[in-house]
Amino acid sequence: MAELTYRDALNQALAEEMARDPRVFVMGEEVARYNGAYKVTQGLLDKFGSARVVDAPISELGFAGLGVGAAMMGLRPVIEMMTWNFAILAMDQIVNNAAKIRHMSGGQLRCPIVVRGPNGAGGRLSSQHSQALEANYAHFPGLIVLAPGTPADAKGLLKAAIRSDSPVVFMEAELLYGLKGEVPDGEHVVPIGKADFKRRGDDVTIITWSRMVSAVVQPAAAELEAAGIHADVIDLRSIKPMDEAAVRESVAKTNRVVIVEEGWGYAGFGGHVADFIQRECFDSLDAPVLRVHGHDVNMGYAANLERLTLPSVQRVVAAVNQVLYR
Amino acid sequence: MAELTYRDALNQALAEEMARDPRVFVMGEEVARYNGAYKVTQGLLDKFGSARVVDAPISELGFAGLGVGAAMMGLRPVIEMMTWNFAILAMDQIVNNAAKIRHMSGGQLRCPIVVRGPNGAGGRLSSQHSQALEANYAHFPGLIVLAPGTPADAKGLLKAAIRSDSPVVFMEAELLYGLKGEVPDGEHVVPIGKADFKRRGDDVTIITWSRMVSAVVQPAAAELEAAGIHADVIDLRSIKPMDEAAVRESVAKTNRVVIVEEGWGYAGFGGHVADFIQRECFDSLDAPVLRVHGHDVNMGYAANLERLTLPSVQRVVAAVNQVLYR
Amino acid sequence: MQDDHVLVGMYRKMVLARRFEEKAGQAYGQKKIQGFCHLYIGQEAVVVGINEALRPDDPVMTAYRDHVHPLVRGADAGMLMAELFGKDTGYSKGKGGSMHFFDVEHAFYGGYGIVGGQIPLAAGFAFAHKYRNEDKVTVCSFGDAAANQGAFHETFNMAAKWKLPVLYVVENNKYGMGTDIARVSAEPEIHKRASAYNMRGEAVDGMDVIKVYEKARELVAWIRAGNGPVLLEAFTYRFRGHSMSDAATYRTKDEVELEKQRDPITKLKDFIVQKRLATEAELEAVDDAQKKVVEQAIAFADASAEPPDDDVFTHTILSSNDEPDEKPRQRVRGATDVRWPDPPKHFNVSWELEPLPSSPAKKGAA
Amino acid sequence: MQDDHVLVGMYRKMVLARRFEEKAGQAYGQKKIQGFCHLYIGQEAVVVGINEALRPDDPVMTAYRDHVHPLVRGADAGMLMAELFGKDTGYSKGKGGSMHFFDVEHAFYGGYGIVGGQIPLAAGFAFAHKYRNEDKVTVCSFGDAAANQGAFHETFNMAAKWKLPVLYVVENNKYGMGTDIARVSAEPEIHKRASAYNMRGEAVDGMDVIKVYEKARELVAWIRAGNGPVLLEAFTYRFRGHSMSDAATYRTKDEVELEKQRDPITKLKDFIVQKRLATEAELEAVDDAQKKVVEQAIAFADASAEPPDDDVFTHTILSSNDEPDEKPRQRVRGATDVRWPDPPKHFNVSWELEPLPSSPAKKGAA
Ligand SMILES: Cc1ncc(C[n+]2csc(CCOP(=O)(O)OP(=O)(O)O)c2C)c(N)n1
Ligand SMILES: Cc1ncc(C[n+]2csc(CCOP(=O)(O)OP(=O)(O)O)c2C)c(N)n1
Ligand SMILES: [Mg+2]
Ligand SMILES: [Mg+2]
Repeated sequence: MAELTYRDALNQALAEEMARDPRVFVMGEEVARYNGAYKVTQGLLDKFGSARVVDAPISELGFAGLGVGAAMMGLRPVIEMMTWNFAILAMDQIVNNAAKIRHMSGGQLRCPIVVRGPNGAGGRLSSQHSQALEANYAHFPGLIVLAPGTPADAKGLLKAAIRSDSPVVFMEAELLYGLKGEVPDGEHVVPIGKADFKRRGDDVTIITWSRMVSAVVQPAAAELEAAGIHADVIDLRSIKPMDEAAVRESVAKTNRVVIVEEGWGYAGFGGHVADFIQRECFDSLDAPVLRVHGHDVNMGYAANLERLTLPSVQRVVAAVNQVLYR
Repeated sequence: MAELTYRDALNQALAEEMARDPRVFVMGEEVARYNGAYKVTQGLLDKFGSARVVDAPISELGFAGLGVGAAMMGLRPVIEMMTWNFAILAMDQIVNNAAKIRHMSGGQLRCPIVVRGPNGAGGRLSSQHSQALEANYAHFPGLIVLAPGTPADAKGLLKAAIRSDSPVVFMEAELLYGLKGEVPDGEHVVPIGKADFKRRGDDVTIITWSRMVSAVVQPAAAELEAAGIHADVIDLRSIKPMDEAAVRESVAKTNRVVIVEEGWGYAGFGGHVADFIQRECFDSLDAPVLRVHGHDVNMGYAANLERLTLPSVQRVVAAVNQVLYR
Repeated sequence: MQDDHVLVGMYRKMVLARRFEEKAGQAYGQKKIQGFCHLYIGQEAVVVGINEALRPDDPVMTAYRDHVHPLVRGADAGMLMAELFGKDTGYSKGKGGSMHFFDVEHAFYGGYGIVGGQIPLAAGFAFAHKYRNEDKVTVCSFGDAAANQGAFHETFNMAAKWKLPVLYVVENNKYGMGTDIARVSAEPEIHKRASAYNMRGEAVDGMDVIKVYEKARELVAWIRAGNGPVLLEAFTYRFRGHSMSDAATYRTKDEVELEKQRDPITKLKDFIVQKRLATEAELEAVDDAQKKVVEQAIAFADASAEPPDDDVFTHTILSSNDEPDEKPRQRVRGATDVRWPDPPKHFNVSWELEPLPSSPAKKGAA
Repeated sequence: MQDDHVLVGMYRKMVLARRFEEKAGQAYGQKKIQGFCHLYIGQEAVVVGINEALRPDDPVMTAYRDHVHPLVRGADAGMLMAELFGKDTGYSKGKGGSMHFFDVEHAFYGGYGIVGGQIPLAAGFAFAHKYRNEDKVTVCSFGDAAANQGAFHETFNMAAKWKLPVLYVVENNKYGMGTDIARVSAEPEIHKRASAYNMRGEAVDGMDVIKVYEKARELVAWIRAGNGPVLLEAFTYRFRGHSMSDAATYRTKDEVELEKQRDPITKLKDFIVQKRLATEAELEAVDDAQKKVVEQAIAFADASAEPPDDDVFTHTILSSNDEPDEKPRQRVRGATDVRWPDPPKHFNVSWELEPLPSSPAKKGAA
């Protein structure tokens, strides 16, 4: 067990999986000689050579599709998108090919690809560069969608993703790359579809994922704790499939839920979670499920506009107080 | 008032708006000489000439972006996507440019574009051609999303869309083009953001939109009526903005809700509606909000697979019975 | 190239293809086939000529006009027809239908419905082969109109830069749906676009199977030798509409009639007979045999059952990595001779995709 | 072209640009500017030379390296700086920041962050002008690496086919972020790709503002005359890293030093002095004046307030069609002379984009 940054945890996962399996290769913009726009692929070119760590042109649609084809031929591509904002250009290959190959071929083929990169706001980057897009991919059958919030999960889930024979959309967060945490050495694989209880409490369930775990929910839960309110904090980690059992179990106990996500509320993934809970835990609920999410607006560049658009500790605390009718 | 098909109602809206305003032009694949892949643009080339009805190459990203630029320069483009499945290739231009121009420019510019075409299953077309994608677009701030379910709304909403100074994603349905209905002549503009009560009843609220209105919900409601169950049927028509007042009003009365959509359930738009209801009408609900949606699978070509994947009258009736605890 | 055997073999395949497509067209009229259905009638020389130049393990893929590509590689005609009928005995268990044929056993990798969407996949195949140091050549067809997709541009740049072993074949049948390619393409001769990537581009008369075969043989050898990708443009023509619902009124009768005089099957037949490589009677026997194959295919498809209802939920995503792949001929016909690709899990990557510059001061000022 | 006035004017603009960017770089170091910030230092000759060949109402757009494009068109330096500082007095009220400058008054239409994303927009601008029978020429810049985006291909095909009046300028500064364009582009001389669309492609030394101006004047006139689009490649170099966070270690010091010897400002200065169009002293006065402009810009931005918190909710979508457009200089400076585009609502579309074929039998067999 070592203390690593989220970035280095991802790097370790890549290096270990590449060493373990020659079929794994990494392709994306600036991943090789530049060692990654966010340095996630640091040192990989030197270790594994230019066929396994490939600098691509700025052709997201093209190299995503190339990855899908390579996966169909038995390789295990890890395609880095510099950010998920740019991957919208590649979405057709991800949702129309990767997600459908097995089905269209009637089970003859599989597509073990991972498409990964940072998702969400990066810090004063304005609207085109600050989008959290997990809901869009979670909507498509045929894809697994992961969004780790800690260094340990970053490593463990990326290893699981690379080993998955189904295609995985892997969403990191630029503002998490510097986050430090304990990361198990070596063979640390986090199962897909398992949530993680970050904190146990009986008063309220707070469900979240990715950057919101450490940036907003944990500080809010600490503040609530100090005020005598004990929260069950669930880090979903896996957006699709979602750990329904963990959610059920917690809601049955607390009867009150707040869902926190960085992205927009309208047709956001939190709505899916809320719908699940109201449907499956209807009789347990003592209050409506509330949501804290990024406002449904384009992100402004100005410091105050960005800060006010994103979820905050206060908004989470307020929502918890509201579901507790305090 | 004349009886028209949904197709001809759209055609009428286009012809009327083009006659009214020279800034309106239509561009897309096969829209001009071929008169439209689904004949929605029939006759327009003859009436308006080749600069106003333009056959584009198969370059969805390119001509969607061209439309955005033309809109910024003061024209009012109507960009036809042969289907929304193909528009995934153009999504970047729709969500990163059209939806953000006004914001990025700090209000200096507006982008009065309509991107329209059929959405959802077309009848035995397998997975790449059978996707209902409204949730994906509804998620992005900056866009209006419309999905008419009747010929009258097709005309009235398309006219409203063309006159809107904000960008509109306009989702038709291939299987609706032949649907007939009464359509008001001339100046018939349906306001954006207003739902339509298709049927009034006190026992249950059924919320739906687009093809599900006539294909599944109306027959189900008739069947329920015969069994003595009276449904309030809400056709949202406008996915974003959504008519929250209509939903509130109905739920306050019926206390039970079923949401019906053609697309996938996971992170689907119905989840958003369910979340809204559980949050805003919590005390009115006597049962969990249930959803009937396309199964979360890729669409098969075989007749039985397609039929079983899509929502059916029986599934709606069963869900209504369930919320009524019958 | 005057190899009787090859010529008669190609003749047989073209006739099989023609008969298959005609019957599929009829079955569509009878509503046994529904949805979209794009026939290849008129274009047979392209696929047959190229296929003849390939090894059986060279992967092939194309767009939605995909019935003939697997058929001439040896796919089971009955199981292809069953797929068109949406039956359980189809190659994709009725999930794919007309646009999504897949026969991995015969290295046919689909059948894609998004115009241009298969172009990057083929580069990925070729990447994998180079990566594993295999000498396969991937062949990827697409239509003239697909050449205006961004995927064409992005992929060709990578394929050329990385010298990927792939033969791109643009089947230029002059139209994309109802639109004459010259109306929407600033460069209607697609192979000329290869120069934008410093890539080899060639053209061939796609109505002449011998010319296609010879050109393909040359190019496939060149690619297999490690020279990089090629864009081959085959000028051809579809005798029918774009799909079953297209009356094709955008073309004049005269135009179509003139093109039909270049029917690739008649042309090869005349050549074979003239050169006395086979007699008319021998060729008629070939014709009859193909008709039977197709009739049996129809009968097989007719007699087959729909997929089980529970198949709605299978194959969208793997239940686990242990879920086996479906081997259609084994499943349906009980075949025991199905070869299935089994790429190595352990190997050495010796490819230097981009050798490092020897010195850091790699370039002076321009 | 030996027009003192023009040359000294271009000198002034290049110096203004350089000083503005240097100060922006400093302000970034002081965290007054955050996020991404891409400087144009070294490339000034491209934007200044082209701008000089344009009418004030010819629309201009570019990627995220966009500070200088509006500045040399006459945008208010203080309001540009305020946008960088995220202040209410910025052109976009602090919503856009460095990557999204917009100054409609001076026909500068953005500032786009998705590589290649502005390329189709410019074709739409040109389409609108042709549609309304206006003789404006749209200018759209992008980087060398953007030429590998599908949008480049799809748009160029349409622009060429429809003869749209647009000048595309590829600012080839040899790198896309850390990647030498020759490493990822099978054709590193981007203008050569124009031939794939039967479109005019040209190259120019982008470190020589006089050459750029002369070439642009020729091309703009050619485009305005209705001959269709042109791709102009300006070979240039950025003296700084890709953005403020890039140390640019992928380039050798030697390389950068050599390039700096081609500094476009020094070059023009030497020329002017040599030809005695102005004295060193006169040019120094110009320098000083620009420094002052930029100092005042900084002071203005510093003194400005953040946007009101409620602005979070404005301008994502129009509240109604009646919502007025923001006119930044009027709002911020109270200017009463703001020209604002007011395209006609009623006009006749006389453009025949694609004349109908005279006879239905428009083509014979090929
Ligand atoms: C991205 C995309 N856009 C549009 C379509 C609809 N469409 C299907 S086939 C076709 C024409 C393609 O023509 P071409 O590439 O020449 O192939 P051909 O049909 O002639 O073989 C079109 C527009 C599609 N399937 N995908
Ligand atoms: C579609 C997309 N992919 C990736 C990026 C990240 N990115 C920003 S600038 C850049 C390099 C662009 O280089 P070039 O086009 O040559 O312009 P330059 O910065 O040299 O002016 C990259 C990869 C992006 N913004 N958009
Ligand atoms: Mg074609
Ligand atoms: Mg560059």
